[in-house]
Amino acid sequence: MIRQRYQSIIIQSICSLLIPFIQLFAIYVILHGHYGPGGGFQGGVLLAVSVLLQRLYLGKEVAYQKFPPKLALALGAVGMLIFGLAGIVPMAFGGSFLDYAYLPLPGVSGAELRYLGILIVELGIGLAVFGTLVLIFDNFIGGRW
Amino acid sequence: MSSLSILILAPLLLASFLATLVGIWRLTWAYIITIIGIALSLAAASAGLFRVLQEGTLRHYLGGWPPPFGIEYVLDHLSAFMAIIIVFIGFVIVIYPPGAGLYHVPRKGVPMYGLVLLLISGLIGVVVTGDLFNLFVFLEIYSLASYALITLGGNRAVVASFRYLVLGTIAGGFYLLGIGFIYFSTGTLNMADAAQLLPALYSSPTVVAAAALIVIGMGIKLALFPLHVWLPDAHSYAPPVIAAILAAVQIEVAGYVIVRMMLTVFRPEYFIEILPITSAIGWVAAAGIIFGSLMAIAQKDFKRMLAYSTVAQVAYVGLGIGLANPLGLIGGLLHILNHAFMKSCLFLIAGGIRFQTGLHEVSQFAGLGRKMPLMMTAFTVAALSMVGIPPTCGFFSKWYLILGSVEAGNWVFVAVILTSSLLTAVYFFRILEKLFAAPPNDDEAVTKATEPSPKIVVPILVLAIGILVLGLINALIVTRVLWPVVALLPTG
Amino acid sequence: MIWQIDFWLLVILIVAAVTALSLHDLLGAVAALAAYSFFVALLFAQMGAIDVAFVEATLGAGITGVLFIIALFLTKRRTED
Amino acid sequence: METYYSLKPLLAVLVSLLAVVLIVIPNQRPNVRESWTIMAAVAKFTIVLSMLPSVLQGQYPEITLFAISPGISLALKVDSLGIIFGLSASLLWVLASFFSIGYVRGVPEHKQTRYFASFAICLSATMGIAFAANLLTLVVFYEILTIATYPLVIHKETGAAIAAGRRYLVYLLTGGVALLLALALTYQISDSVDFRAGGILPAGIGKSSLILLFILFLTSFGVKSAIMPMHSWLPAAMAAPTPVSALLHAVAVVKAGVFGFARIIGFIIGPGLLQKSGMGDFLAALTAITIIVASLVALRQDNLKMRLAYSTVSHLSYIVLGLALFSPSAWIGGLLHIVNHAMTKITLFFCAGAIYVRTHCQNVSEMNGIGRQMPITMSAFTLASLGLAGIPPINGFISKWYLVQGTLDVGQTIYAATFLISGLLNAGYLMSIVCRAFFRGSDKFVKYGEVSPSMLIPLVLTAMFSLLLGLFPDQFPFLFQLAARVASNVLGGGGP
Amino acid sequence: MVELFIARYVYLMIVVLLIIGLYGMLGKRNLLKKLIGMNIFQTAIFLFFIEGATKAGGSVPVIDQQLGMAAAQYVNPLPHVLILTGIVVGLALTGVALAFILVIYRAYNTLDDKAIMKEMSK
Amino acid sequence: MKWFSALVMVLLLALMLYATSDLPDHADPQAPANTYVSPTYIENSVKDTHTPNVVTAILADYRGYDTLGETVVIFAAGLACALVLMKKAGEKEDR
Repeated sequence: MIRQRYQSIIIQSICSLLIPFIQLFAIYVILHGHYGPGGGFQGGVLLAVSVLLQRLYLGKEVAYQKFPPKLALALGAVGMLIFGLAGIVPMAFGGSFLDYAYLPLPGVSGAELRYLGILIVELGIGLAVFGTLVLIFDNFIGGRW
Repeated sequence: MSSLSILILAPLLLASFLATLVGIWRLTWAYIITIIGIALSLAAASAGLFRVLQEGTLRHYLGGWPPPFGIEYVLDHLSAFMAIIIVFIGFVIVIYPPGAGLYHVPRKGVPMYGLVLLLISGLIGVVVTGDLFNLFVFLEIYSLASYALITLGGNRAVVASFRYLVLGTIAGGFYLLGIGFIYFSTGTLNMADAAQLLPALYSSPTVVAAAALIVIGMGIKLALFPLHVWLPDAHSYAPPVIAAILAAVQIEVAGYVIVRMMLTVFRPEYFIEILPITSAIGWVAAAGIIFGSLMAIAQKDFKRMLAYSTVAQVAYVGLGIGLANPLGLIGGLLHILNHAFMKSCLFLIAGGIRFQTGLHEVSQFAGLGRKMPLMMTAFTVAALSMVGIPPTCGFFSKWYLILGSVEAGNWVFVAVILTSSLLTAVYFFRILEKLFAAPPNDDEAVTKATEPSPKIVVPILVLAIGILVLGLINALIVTRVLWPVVALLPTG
Repeated sequence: MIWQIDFWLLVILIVAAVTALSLHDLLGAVAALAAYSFFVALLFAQMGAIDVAFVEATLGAGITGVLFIIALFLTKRRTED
Repeated sequence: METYYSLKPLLAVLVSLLAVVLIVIPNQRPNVRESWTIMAAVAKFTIVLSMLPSVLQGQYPEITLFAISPGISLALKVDSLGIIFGLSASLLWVLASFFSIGYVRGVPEHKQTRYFASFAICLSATMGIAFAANLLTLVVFYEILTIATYPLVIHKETGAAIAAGRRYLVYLLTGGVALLLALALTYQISDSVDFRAGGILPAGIGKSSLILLFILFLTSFGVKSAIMPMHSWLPAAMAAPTPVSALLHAVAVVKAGVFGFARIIGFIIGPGLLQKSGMGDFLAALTAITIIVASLVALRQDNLKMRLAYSTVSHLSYIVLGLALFSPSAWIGGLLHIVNHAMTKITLFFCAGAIYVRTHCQNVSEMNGIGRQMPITMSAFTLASLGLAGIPPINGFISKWYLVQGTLDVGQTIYAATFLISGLLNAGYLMSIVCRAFFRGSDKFVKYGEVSPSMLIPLVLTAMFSLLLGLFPDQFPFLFQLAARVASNVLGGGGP
Repeated sequence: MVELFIARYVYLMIVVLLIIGLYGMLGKRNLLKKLIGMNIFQTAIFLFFIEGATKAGGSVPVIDQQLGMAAAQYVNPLPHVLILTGIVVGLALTGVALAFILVIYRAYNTLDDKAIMKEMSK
Repeated sequence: MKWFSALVMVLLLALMLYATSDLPDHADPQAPANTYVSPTYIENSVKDTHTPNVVTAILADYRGYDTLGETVVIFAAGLACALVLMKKAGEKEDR
């Protein structure tokens, strides 16, 4: 379906300009989740969209070199691992599963620690969603490993 | 507070992430991690069962937030019982060689191990959670994983899986609506908390509809007749290992949810007296038992026959729920355990036969009994257990179900159970006759057949021995594990 | 909170849903579905659930639509029902 | 009547299961395999015999293994009734093992490992039935027996054998589910399934549930003891090899059914309740009809084994009729007939097997003059025939005597007449064979001689036993003692 | 009457949507149409939850220091969380189902349920 | 099939109408859902987690485990798509 580079130079340049901004916005959305609408899911989706856009205008071959499909799966798994570890690490320090108050971060405690815990988890979610959506997309357009 | 309940689940989840990650580069490592993860989980589940037997219910507040604000994990007798069945069957499934268990191993097995682990962890999550919505999430996890795994059986399996997905989504949607009604009536999602608040609202149409929606949704998942339409295709086209775990534990988990709703969230009296839910389930299940058995007799393909047999066997669980007295429910719950062992054993045997000879139709099996004595002995044990011959475990679930039906004075159920024993005997002895007595056909597949490698035979034998052992120790299971579960039910 | 907004949005939703199901051109149906999702997102926002609205707009209307369209390109566009 | 803890009942059951393992392992070496069979048989008989003295003194060995269902244990107890059955079955296994070896090598049969293994399982199950201390244990072993017999029935793997196997399964599994339901009902009604002389059902039980329970028991045990109209599997199952027919269809399987009746009538329902509800009369009538009809049918059979099968059908009903009369003498007669019929009938089957191995001849009409070629075999046959017909010096006479006496005790002369008529019919269908064998000439059998000793000796031994039991009943007082004690316990309402 | 209508109409319309979705899943033969129906069905359930979370006079559940922390000031946030989960689950299901559709089309060259059945029974 | 699905829909319609008849009114502040558990989140989220967005606080902390499950769902979907659509060796690149 998406074989080669999209031929129109306008679209190419607009997309290549747009992508960093989308990614920046995505990261903002992830980090801003504490204060307003946003968070891991939305940010992850936006990140994925940026990569999808790249796939679309660069064509599969080039885009796969820039962002290999394996990396998507790896990122997804890493995101899940971050989330899982955020759950399991507090248990090693005497808390419940996902009890951020027991995260072993020196210098912060109580609500601050929970704040950070939420941030970590949101990052994990973002990575996982990002990786997984790119993975789904790659598989749909017939990607190879 | 005890972390054992989450420790059953956490290794599975972490192992699935890790297995996916390392599987991108080295498939062997993924396999090793899978086995380690599930072994750890098995250890935790065993420890959990022992702790529960000694100390009673174990609770774990996830995130440290007490219910009803946070999510609670509850490991009581029922969930510990289910958890150990699930993990044990999962363990056997995982150590069964993929070459025999799947028709073709994906070129890179990366997603497969992860999905198998997610399937098992989803089932565990449903079983140990004490939160209504959390249950939904894990329900979807295991459903999604099973949809995907069924497709390993080829193109037909994909179609079957798609239909299962559509129906499964309806089931999930109904469940979600049901808990929505409960939530908006009570304001809580915690099961124990809802159980406190619901009695005041029992006459409310909303709560009635919630109960009905949840039971219908779970009835679809449980493949309760006439909602079973997805099951025969899905289970017969799925590769044997996957069919084994689906038939053995995946659908029974839906039965668990109904039991949980009946015992914990709503009071049993509500399901029995105020709403005629249990008797409806019972009658539907009775019809399903007969229907499934008859359809199984009509099948030529071995796995398809097993799939229809699952429709019948799962209805035994439904019948146990329908009886709603202690002995009947014990029979139903015990049948979950027994059926898990019997059906997974049979599906693994189907896989072994197909791997070794390429045969899948019953009529072609003539003469295999001599060629694969060990496998066929295991098959005989499992078949006898399905028929309900003592001292195999299958006898005892029927025994309790009959006791329950007699106690309830429900002679139709008694007749159904007894009739279905005979019908089951028809379709299993037909195969036994073929295997051992019929003149072997000259098919090259049969004449050249040999006993498969120990890797295939050992898991099957473990299950077959398990069938016998469970039969002998069933009193222990019933008195120690299941009596506390059904103690809530009204007797007589 | 003006109830008429909710009401008309819901009416639009029903129209969009029926359209999505009745169109014989699948691309049109998918477009109707995307519109439906978008209006659902609007309704969510109107009901005070901005987070959900955001997710519905990105996931429901965005990604789902994209996936549907890819699937459409790889299969058939017309249908008998 | 005391019980004491002993491992022996368990050993008696397990020894043949152990033999199964040992039989299966040396798959390709017949001698090793068969020596295991013999050793297990001898060991089993020794164990059972060693329990006899204490049982005679009223000390019952008992072992409770573990709870198999809450409140019900898997328990074995050797009481007077059980040891009668156990003793005869285990003794005859020894002889049948020797005979089997001769038979399977003489024919020769295929799949001998499966054959011997199933045989051993059957005997385990039979011992379990004999020594079961409660109904659930009995049911467990009963079903095992049903299933383990199936491979023996279909052993020949011909179309007829498979059809017979199907019929066997249909009948026996139906009986099995009826038994399961009866078990559940019993448990529900009386909260216990332990055997107790005089019955465990509460006296206040409703009549309809009593009748239902009885009908269920009648279906389940009636199938196995081939009471008409549930008998048709037994003649069909004669498709099995002859030693199987001999042991299983004269001793183990069908006698398990009869033994089940003894347990049900005496130890579960209780004679009192049965009599009161009229079900006893019903059972007696049914069995009386079976006796006569089966004898008549037997007369018309040309196939020797079929003729013997119908004879078995008839004689099983003797025993059940005896049990259903509720008179001590009839009970004693019935219980003695378990042993006596086993001895004589197994002799007849052995003879049929010997004839088959030697001449491949199955039909009575072809047996003219065979007596001159196989004199020992046919002498034993004659002896056993006389015994079955109830001619005095042979053991069959004794049990029949008591049975008739029992009918007269309770004033049921019609049943006395039944026994006498059936005796005549017996003589008719069996002695006609003897006549053909000895007094009709034929040159067909000139070249045949006697069978090999491993077959000949067992059949001579069983014939001699029949004769000894008949000639010197005083030398075997324990049988009478045991039967009399069971009768007095059950009917007198005494202890266990 | 109008009061009652205002109090109830959202539920009614959501039920209508639910039924439309269910019709799409069960009554339509084209697999993609079934999926569209599935999306409508799920969204109707989500709407039901969000509708239940509304509160007269409640605002967006982001704590505003000026508004204070009184619970009555904000709409109920819990259903929002549940529905976030629900939407993601719905996307996951749709994605997987679309993947199935691609495979089915490759194998049978049609998306019509009946035609596929016919092909399969061959 | 047609009449069956029609029947199912009619039954569901009846059930839903029956059920909704007793639900709390639209936007009722006194509804149980609005008064029982959720106020605690609103009142405590800033104190407990320093997160003004209550939805995020619930999503990632109070009910973080649900979110783990939800992320696992989408992860599973990714794996499922990979499993279903993964090309076997030697297969054509595209349709």
